Amino acid sequence: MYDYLWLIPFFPLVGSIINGLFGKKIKNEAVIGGFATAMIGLSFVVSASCFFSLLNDPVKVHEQVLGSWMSVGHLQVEWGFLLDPLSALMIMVVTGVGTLIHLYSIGYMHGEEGFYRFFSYLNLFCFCMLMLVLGNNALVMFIGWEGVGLCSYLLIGYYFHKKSAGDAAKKAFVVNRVGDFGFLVGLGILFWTLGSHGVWTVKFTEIAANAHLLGAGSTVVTIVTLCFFLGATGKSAQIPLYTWLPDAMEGPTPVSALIHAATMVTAGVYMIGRMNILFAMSPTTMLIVAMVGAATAIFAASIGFAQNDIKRVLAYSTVSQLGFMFLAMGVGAFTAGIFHLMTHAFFKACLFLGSGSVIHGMHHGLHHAHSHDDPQDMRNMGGLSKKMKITYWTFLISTIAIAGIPPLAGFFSKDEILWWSFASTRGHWLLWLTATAAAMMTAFYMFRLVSMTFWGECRANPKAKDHIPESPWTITLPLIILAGLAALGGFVGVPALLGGSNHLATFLNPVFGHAQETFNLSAHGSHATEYGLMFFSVVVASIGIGIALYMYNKNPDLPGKFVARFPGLHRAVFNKWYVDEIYDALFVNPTKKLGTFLWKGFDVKLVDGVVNGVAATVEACARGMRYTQSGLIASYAMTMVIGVFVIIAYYVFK
Amino acid sequence: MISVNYFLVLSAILFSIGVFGVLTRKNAIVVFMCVELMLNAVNLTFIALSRHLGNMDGQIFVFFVMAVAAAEAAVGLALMITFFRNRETLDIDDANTLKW
Amino acid sequence: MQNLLSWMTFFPLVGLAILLFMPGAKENALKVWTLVVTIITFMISLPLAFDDVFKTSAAMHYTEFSKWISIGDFFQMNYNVGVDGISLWLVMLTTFIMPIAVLSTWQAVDKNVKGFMAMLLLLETAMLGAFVSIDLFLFYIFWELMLIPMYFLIGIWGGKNRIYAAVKFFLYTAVGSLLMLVAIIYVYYYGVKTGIATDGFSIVEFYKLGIPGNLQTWLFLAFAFSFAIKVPMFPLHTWLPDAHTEAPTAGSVILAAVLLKMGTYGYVRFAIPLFPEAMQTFTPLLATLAVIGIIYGALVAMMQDDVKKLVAYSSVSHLGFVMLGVFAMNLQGMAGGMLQMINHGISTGALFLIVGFLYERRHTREINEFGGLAKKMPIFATIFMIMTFSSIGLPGTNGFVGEFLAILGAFESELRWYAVVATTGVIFAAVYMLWMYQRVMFGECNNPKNADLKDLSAREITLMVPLLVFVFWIGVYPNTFFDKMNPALENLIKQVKSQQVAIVMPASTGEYTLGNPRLTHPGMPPQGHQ
Amino acid sequence: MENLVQIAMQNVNFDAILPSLVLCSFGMVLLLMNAFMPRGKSTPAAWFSLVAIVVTGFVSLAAWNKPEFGFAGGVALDNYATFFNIIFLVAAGLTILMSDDYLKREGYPVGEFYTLILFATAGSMWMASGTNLMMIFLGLEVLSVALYVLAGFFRGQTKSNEAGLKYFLLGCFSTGFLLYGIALLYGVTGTIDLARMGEFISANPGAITNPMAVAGLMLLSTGFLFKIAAAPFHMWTPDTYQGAPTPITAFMSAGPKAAAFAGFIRILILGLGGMKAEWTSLLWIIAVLTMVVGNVIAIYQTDIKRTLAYSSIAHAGYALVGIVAANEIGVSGILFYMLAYTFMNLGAFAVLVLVGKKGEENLTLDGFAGFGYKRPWLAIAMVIFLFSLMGIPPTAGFAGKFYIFAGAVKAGYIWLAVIGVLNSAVSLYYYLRIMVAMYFKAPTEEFEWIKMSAPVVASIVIAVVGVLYMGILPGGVIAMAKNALF
Amino acid sequence: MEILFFLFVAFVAVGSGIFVVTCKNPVNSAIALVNTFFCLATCYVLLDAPFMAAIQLIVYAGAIMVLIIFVIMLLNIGTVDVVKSSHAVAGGALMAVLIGIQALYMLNRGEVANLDGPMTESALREFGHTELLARSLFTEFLLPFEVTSILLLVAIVGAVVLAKREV
Repeated sequence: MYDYLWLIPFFPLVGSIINGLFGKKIKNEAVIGGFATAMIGLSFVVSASCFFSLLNDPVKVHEQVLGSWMSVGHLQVEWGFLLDPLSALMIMVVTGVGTLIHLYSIGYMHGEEGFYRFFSYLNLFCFCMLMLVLGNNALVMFIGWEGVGLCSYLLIGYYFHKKSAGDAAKKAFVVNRVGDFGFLVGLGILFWTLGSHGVWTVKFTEIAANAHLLGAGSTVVTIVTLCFFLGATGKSAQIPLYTWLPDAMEGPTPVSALIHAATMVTAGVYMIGRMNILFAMSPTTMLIVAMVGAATAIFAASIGFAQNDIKRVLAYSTVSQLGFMFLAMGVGAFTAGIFHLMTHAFFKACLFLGSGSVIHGMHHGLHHAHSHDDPQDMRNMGGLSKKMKITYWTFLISTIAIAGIPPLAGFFSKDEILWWSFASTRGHWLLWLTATAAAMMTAFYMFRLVSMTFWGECRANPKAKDHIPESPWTITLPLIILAGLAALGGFVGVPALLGGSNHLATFLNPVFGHAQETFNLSAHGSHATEYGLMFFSVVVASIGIGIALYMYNKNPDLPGKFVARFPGLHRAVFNKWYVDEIYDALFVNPTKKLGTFLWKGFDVKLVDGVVNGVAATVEACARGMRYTQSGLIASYAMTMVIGVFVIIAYYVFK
Repeated sequence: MISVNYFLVLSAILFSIGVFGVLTRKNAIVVFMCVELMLNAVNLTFIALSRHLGNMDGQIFVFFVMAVAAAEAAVGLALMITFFRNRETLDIDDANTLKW
Repeated sequence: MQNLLSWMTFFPLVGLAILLFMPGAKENALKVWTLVVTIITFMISLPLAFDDVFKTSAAMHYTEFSKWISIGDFFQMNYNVGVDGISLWLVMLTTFIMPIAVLSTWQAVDKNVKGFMAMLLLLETAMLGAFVSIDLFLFYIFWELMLIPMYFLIGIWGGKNRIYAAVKFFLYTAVGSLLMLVAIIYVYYYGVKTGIATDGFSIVEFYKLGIPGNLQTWLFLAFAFSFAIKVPMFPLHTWLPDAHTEAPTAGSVILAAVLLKMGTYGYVRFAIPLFPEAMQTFTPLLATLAVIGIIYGALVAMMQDDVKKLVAYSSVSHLGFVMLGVFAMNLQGMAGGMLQMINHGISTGALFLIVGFLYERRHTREINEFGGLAKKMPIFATIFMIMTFSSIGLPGTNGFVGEFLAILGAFESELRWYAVVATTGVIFAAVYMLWMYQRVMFGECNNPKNADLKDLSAREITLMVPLLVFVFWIGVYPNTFFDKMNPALENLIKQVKSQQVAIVMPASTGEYTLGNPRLTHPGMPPQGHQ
Repeated sequence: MENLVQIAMQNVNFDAILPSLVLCSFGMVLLLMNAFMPRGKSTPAAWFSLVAIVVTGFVSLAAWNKPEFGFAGGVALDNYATFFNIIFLVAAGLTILMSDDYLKREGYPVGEFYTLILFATAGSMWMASGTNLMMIFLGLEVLSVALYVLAGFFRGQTKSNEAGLKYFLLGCFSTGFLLYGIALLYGVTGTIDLARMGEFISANPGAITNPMAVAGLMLLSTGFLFKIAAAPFHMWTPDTYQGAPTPITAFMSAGPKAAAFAGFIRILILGLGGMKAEWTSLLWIIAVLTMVVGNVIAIYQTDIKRTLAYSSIAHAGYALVGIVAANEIGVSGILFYMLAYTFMNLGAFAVLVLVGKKGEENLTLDGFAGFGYKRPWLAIAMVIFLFSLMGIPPTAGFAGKFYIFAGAVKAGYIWLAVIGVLNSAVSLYYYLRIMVAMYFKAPTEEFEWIKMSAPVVASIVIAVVGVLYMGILPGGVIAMAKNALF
Repeated sequence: MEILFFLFVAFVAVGSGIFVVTCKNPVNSAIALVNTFFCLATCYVLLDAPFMAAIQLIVYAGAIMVLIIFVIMLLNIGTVDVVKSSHAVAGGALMAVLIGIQALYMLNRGEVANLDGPMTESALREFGHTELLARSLFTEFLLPFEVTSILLLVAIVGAVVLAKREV
């Protein structure tokens, strides 16, 4: 079975190429969309069979090498795939969610110009993402790593005629590139430091096997892992590189669901999971990862409070949830991190798709009313629960899941993270506190979102009100499936405490177990504590929900009062704490100024000035010397005589 | 016999007088005459050295220098005549259409 | 084929001779003929690419030797050509890019077509000659000869400011190469004096000279200066934007694809192996300049209003990577640098073609004049996009492999701090290229002049396709190139290292920090983890 | 009395002066011929002198590797002299080819023109083959007097008059210094024979520091530096070159300059080899000064003839580098370079002959605008000459410069070589400017382009072939130049 | 006695030399120049070179100077004021003086070779100056003598070509 591993990325690649080259000719949306979906679906089938083979296979690590990629001296890079529990889980998530979203897109993108282009990109994205997770060495992973960035760029810029889309696409790629810079530097340092011990490799298995050569806790490991972490922050939208993700919502909604919620943005988490041994070796990095994760979680959540764009709220929510995952990775709860990655993929994809469905409906309605209101603005929504029943219910399930209410998926994964952040050997109660606060905020803004969208009175344009339909089955079917997963997905990782056997942890143990054992990464504490924390988190989430319900359902004028009370705070939150502006002032504008200076000041004035100056000097000399040629015989004779005099004076008198 | 040095000094003086003339006179013919003065100064040097060395080469050289001078005079004066025909002047400072 | 290299090198000249007697008015015939000649030249060169001898042998192959100017002990210059793994791909690149360049002129050149084609053919001979020469003197002749056609290409068929650009190009490059000439002569006499080099200017013999260190310094400076201008390295790069901006499309393509490689090739082939000690001394300086070039080129490119100038400045940046890789002096870096040369030839060449397409349609290159073209020209947009990402160095395209290896090589060598700084270049590359792409292709198509732009014609697509193929070929399977490059490079590195002063390695402490020099003994016992 | 004749005849060896003898004979026959030809018909004279050149060429070549000496050691027809003879003949031949049409166009179809060229060439030959100061001096004077006349040949043209007059007065003036130098050297060494002079100096090392000897050397050098137009004795050159008839400018820049080098090198190496330290250090400075002055001032010129005049100053500077090197390669480099320069410069002037029209207003840079499109073949030839003058391979100019700088490098004068190449870099600018005008600019106004004439075209073709041959396959010529060293 | 005579001649020569370069009227200059030539001829006699003295008078004073005066008269430029600006004169004077000083210094420090050539007192007495000269001229310097003829021919042709009016 494992011999067909290569088929997993291959199918979407084929889909992408065929749609890209011939899609324009095909034109028929059903064929295009169906083909693309079939391709990723096939991929899912292969993935599933691989996954289930692996489940029952005592050998948990399988590699498939297609051939050499680069072979330069002791750098040997192969086109190789690695199937281990971690990547098996990831390909399931990617192809599974991917298939659903492809299906969803057929309905959602109906009638869009460049339909074929969209599916080509989407397939390409899946290909890249699968390369990322399946690559058996850092470079193949990097192909995927940058490839998903490219696809993200393409898909965000899908509506390229909109300037904001173009800007967002560029921003996404460039910010990702900052992360890639870290990745490359980390890889470079890793390569030569390992190489200086005689192990020249970029393969994950070999890196893991030889990581001890670097020495646990050594500076170099810290530097390497920090560099990789920089890469992760770029891709996974962590502080300080998260700013691109909210802007990325310029892309079509399925894209937001697939790329900017379920898969690509989790690549950073996956990467840390892949290199867990290296991270485990550096407590410093781990601490930084955890701190960044926690900070991102709470920071992004805070911004989520005041956004009115439905997708932006979800985007900040994603950032925040990613923060949770990093927190998990940082405290050594690798399994929990991956667990949350998976559950998040389900409920966040569902949420995004749900919001897409809402937008689709709103758009339909507003279009009917010839209104130019923003179909994504929650202030124009409300009361949609009656109009879009399936959407509403799936959305609600996912919201409860993300809020962390048992027994939905989000509860289990988030709770495990909270537990580890409190009790892990690398944890700290402050981390726990921050995360818990973030969890509460999550519950709050998510229910604010639900409340503003689905409950209460419809605030949409009266003409549009009655023309907001439920979406077609291609849209609702994925919603239902994802909502189901969001509801039930948590049961793969029910902790022992609650009577579960945590299948996921067992499954992933071959990947993380070694590092966790070697560096003693574990969470210890009394059952009482664990129960207490679990209970506390549920209570906290409920409080968050309660406040949201109170503010937005019971007393709809309360938020307005609140804003009036703290206008400065609101403005700051509303404007995302002015981070984009600060970045512009700190990095973007100075760079532009520097560029302009270097060009106009340095290049043109100084360098060319010197060059032309030399020429001008020679020319000035020429002009001056030319006038020695006066045309007068006497002066010529004089020159000769002076010449003779000087020569003789020098040679005879010397 | 008079020491050769006297003659050499005399010729040096005459030579520099000739140089002076070339540098300061404006009339082409006078300039040419000054050149002749220089040549004659050199001739004196030759003959004096020839006498001193007891070697005829110097005198032969003077013989040829005279021939050269004659040839130059012929050509030079012809040039001056053509110049004068075109310009109505022999002032060398007027020969300045070609410059820079 | 017997004398393959000579045939290849001088076939364009034969074509040129025939071209000169063709009627100047039949422009299409002239173009077709030139195309045929360049394609045949490419065909002639093809056996090189398929010859597996390069995979195993680092020596020169296809060598031809005949005495050219040989006057006993007095002077000896030989016609001495050959190809090894280092020059192989550059030769191939040249023969490959030429038909494309010719094809690109189909509609762009309407003035004095005959002259244009003649210059292209002359240029091809000069470039090929320079790459295959393994006699320093012969190399110099071809090296200088290259200036002539390029000068005319820029000067006659160039843009508004062409005279300034052409003269600047010529003077800049000539100043450097003239100084090199003095150094070449010196090296020759050194060889003669010591009796080591007995075979004229043969570089194979010059490699063995072992010139004393302080002498090397000066000679290296002369060589390095000349090559640095050609590369062009910061701060000697200012001729490049001017030359590129003013040159006609075909000229820019060739300039970017091949001519700039002469500089880097010169380092690899001449400056470094001839003067290994001096190279060691100057590595920090040159690496610094390379890194500055990377960042500087990118920053300046970012702010350009003219697409072509932007691409030109991006060359400064790209070639910085090449230089960094080369100065890393290890196989990864060298191979990366060499590959990056080819990549740059393909990607930047393609970008210049793309700019040319735009210019042919709109007669402007101002970024502000464009916008929203993606809708009008979807095929163009796609190709442009691919080339943009190839230039950015997206993995899977050619740009990545070269850049990555160059950086990796630098990481492996003493230049790791430079590598860190250089790596930021990948960020800036994305910034300026994508910004440009966005401004040209994205957004609303507001400018009415852009309203009826036509998408690429079949001819234009035809000439882009080979480039696209190589973008992905090199990106996915660069081993085709490495296999034949590596033996020669390994040999070169070994030879250079053996002539350099051995670095005294500090005792290993087990703790590896960034500052430590690279430790090369692979057999070190693994350290137990704590 | 018979005794004297016998003694006289012992010294006579006609073989040693055969080329110049043949040339003078032809010249005198031509003189007679001119007397009987109708006035205003110079074409037969041109062809006759061309025959003279060709015949003399064969005679000269026949003397290759068969050195002849005679006239009490006064002349030596060694390979050195023969090589230079060839240069003179090439220069004269090309000049004659390009002259006929030109003379007619300018209204001076005078047969004596060719006579004077033949005699001037003969004078050059004596300079090259003379081995005592007297022969060299007389050769110089024959040459100079002929050139004074030729420079001022267009007696109705003010410019030509002025050129002749300036050249004449300054030439005489420099002759004074030259003679004074010879006199002093004579006084110090007691001889005017170069070989004996050399022996004397090596036998009496005190002579090297003798102020009289040093002053003699310097004054003598002054005279020759004037002839080769080295700074600061170059001032006459631009004016004279600009004013003189174009073919004569061409001739002056090649033949007489080579002749001056021939004599100068022979004197310095054969006669004053013992004072090498002095003259190399002098010529080092002079070479640098000459190159700089020539190249820098040329940048600011708009008249092409004048530009080429300055360029010829600069080229004299390059050649001086070879003398400074004073080794085999440097000196044979000069020989090579002189031949190369003859081809390229005469070629360039031949093109100018076809560009200019009566009165030569057309010789400005603007006059060249669009030349490349009006006369493509001619322009290509011009481009080849210009690249050769720049020293860009594969042209003769490059090979020549290469040998000269190689000589300098070999002799250890690295800095001189560096200054030399930097100067050539400067020179690129003004040569390029001519090309800029030719190709990169549209014609400003319509000129009446002169009809091509076969002889001029022939001279251009010969020059192109020469330039390319010596550029691509310089081996044969440089081998000859090497064998030509005495 | 001889030395006094020489000094007198030298004084006259220098004096008339100065006159040559300072006279405003070219004719006067020319006559002063002839005077200088006479003095030089006298010097030649003092140097046992009577034949040279004779030619000096015949060729220089006789032929060349007559030619010059003839041209001056022909062109009728006798009265043209040809005085340069004073600083040009000063500059010329300075350079001339400097050159003169150099020459004197060089002569003072320099050493003339001390050789015994064929022109000894006895040889002069036996053959006479003219015969010695002739021996040298027609043996060793035969070729230069012939070359001189070409030189003069060139000069004649040149002068004719230049000076005639029509083509």
